[in-house]
Amino acid sequence: MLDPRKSVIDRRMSGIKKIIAVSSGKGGVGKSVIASTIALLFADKGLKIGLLDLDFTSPTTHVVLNARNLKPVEDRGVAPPEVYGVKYMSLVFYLGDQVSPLRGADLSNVLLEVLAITRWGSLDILLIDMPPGISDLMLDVLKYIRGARFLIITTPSKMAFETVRKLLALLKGLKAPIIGVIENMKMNDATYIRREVEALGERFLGEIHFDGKLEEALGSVESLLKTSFAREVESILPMIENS
Amino acid sequence: MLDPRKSVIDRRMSGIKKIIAVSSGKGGVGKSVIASTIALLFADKGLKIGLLDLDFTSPTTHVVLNARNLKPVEDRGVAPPEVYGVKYMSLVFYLGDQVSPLRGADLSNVLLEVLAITRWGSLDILLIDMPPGISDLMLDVLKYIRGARFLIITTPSKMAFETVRKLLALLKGLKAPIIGVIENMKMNDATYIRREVEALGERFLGEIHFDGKLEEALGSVESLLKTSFAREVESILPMIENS
Amino acid sequence: MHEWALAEAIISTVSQVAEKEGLREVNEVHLKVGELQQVNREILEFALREMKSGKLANAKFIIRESRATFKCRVCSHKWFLKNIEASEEVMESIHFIPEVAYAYIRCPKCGSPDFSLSGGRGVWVSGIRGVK
Amino acid sequence: MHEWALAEAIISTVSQVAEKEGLREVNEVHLKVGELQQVNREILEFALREMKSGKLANAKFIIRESRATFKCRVCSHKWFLKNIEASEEVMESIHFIPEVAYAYIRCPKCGSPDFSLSGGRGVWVSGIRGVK
Ligand SMILES: Nc1ncnc2c1ncn2[C@@H]1O[C@H](COP(=O)(O)OP(=O)(O)O)[C@@H](O)[C@H]1O
Ligand SMILES: Nc1ncnc2c1ncn2[C@@H]1O[C@H](COP(=O)(O)OP(=O)(O)O)[C@@H](O)[C@H]1O
Ligand SMILES: [Mg+2]
Ligand SMILES: [Mg+2]
Ligand SMILES: [Mg+2]
Ligand SMILES: [Mg+2]
Ligand code: NI
Ligand code: NI
Ligand SMILES: [Zn+2]
Ligand SMILES: [Zn+2]
Repeated sequence: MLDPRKSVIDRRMSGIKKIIAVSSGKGGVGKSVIASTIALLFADKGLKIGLLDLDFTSPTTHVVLNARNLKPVEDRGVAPPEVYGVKYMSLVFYLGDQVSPLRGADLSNVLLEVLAITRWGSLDILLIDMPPGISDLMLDVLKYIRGARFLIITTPSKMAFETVRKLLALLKGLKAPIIGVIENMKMNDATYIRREVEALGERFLGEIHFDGKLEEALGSVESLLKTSFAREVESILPMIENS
Repeated sequence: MLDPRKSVIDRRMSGIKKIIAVSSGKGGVGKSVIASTIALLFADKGLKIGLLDLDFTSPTTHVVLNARNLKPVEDRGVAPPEVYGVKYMSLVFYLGDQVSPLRGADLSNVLLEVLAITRWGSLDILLIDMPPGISDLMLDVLKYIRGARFLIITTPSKMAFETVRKLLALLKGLKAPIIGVIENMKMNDATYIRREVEALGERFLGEIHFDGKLEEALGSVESLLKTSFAREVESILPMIENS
Repeated sequence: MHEWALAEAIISTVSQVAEKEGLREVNEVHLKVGELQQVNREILEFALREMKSGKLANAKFIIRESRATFKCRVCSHKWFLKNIEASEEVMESIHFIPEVAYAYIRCPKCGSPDFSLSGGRGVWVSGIRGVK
Repeated sequence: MHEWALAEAIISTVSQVAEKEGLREVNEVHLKVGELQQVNREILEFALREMKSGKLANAKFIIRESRATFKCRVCSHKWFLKNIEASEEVMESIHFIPEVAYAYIRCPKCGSPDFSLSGGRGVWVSGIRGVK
């Protein structure tokens, strides 16, 4: 029995120039808010951008984008709705407020289904918001989305970097392209993460400070783009674009 | 073909009076550091305590406890090593610094294996540090550890509570016992989470403030127990013990 | 998956197999469609007819629906799609992504969302006949 | 799982089945032990002998080892335990928790940790014979 989904995925994604998986292994480091903000900022500059939320059991990018109630349009597959110029796809469109307890094998199936039906058209960059953990979806992105580059997010904490170090080892072992590491939610001038990242031979892309105003900006794209958080994300964009 | 592991799990856990799964759905909200601190504080009071890290792909409690290099003793199964009076079990004992990319079905197998071999003996409380996401391990805890009570951690953020709300709905639907919700990393006096939790008919257990000194205390149990974070965790213990 | 997206995927899979197996022409393609996908058979057949070309130009597509069986992993209860009451909107979401079932369907006996689903999901190419 | 812990689990499973099926006495128990578990057969047999009692007092335990087959999910390469070089410490960790293999073993062809593992893991009760 052949699964026809696998044979169309590459074609569905053939119009995408660059795919960036915003990853960490660790949860709560800012993957979703950074992925969303990068998408919005690039779109603002006129690039053709897509954003795909792969945190299927705990999606959050729709909170950042205030995009809970959109519906993709069915058209020889599914056309992702646009939010501030970003073609956006999330399981939330089909879940509403419902909880989605999904085992790993089901997560893989959702990924294949989404990749097989979504018509991204031509994009300069597709940003993928990865779930925490080093499990099915990380392995599936490596398996099915062969060109993906990895943008790694950590916080200054030993606890976050414990996992980030392992993810970097995994990706390096597979020769997967690593764009570099962003240190998010910085509150002081410690250089521990920068030194560790550089000692591993990876690129340290920059720091984003903890922004006490970010929380209230979530849900309003205009407010979000005015935060100092967004300005700091913006300063890292050139390194991401040229990676 | 029968899997003999399933028939011994209940017996292996029969000496445990209370099982508490420290959960959230969301990552980075403080599950691991709170679960570890609760375990240490109860042990300090003379209770017989166990701590089991179920974040198999991204374990971190060993960072809090500085317990990376322990090895369980083989004795008609496996006896968990003791750390400051806490019987402690983590996959890290077998992984070292190695990355452990595990699909959901493998995560389930690790859980069954750990539950089947670990001899906890008699415990007043077993604390379980849950991984983020609402996936295999959450479903397996509900399936195999039938008496487990759920202690839910959130931050003040809409993004965290988005997932916590879903987890609460799942647990309520299954009539699983919910101890209550702790709001961690508070930085202001907002009462949003308290109101939301109470509106859902759940118990709001208290607030733990963001503690800028916590990070440097990680890895030294003595220092950890002296933080204001630990004092705030301590003030919630009675509600957990009497739940 | 969708009727047109689906037809495209089927044609692409069958073409790849025909190439690999060195078939000159494909006569028959057997498809199995999970009940949960709620595929509109007429649209699917129409789309397949419109899209088939080259080695597949004369291929006949035989579609069989396979029934969804739900089995609870907690209490072992078994049930079927006909036992489920769901709004049209929910069924539409399941039509797009069958795993959305885990968000809306619960074991009728114990309430668990932890069930296995066999037969009902996916679209499969179960057989291809052609001449070398 | 461990020889003694294992024996305990086996005895407990077989006793439950004997009870459920209404067996008066169990004569034969067939076990399948995954190669990755590296069970010490003598210790296991000794433990089973020490622990069996009641309906199982005279049961004979027949142990068969099943070979581990690794198959890469990325490049489809297949390999076996004998193709793997691992330190004694690593093999000891795998003996405790077979899934630790995913931390130490990589596909010899493409380097991926994303492989399926069949036959090699677990301890299974594959058959029970007794009298009603
Ligand atoms: N630089 C920052 N300053 C302040 N809050 C931040 C910052 N980055 C992320 N956050 C907050 O941290 C929490 C976790 O962010 P999120 O994007 O959900 O992380 P992840 O996707 O890695 O789980 C959210 O509440 C988010 O608003
Ligand atoms: N009250 C707090 N004050 C300061 N830092 C905290 C607090 N609670 C947790 N942290 C930090 O937040 C990060 C996430 O905590 P962790 O326990 O790893 O969360 P989880 O287990 O939910 O992923 C860690 O770096 C931890 O040290
Ligand atoms: Mg996220
Ligand atoms: Mg998300
Ligand atoms: Mg944790
Ligand atoms: Mg942990
Ligand atoms: Ni459709
Ligand atoms: Ni042993
Ligand atoms: Zn049930
Ligand atoms: Zn391979």
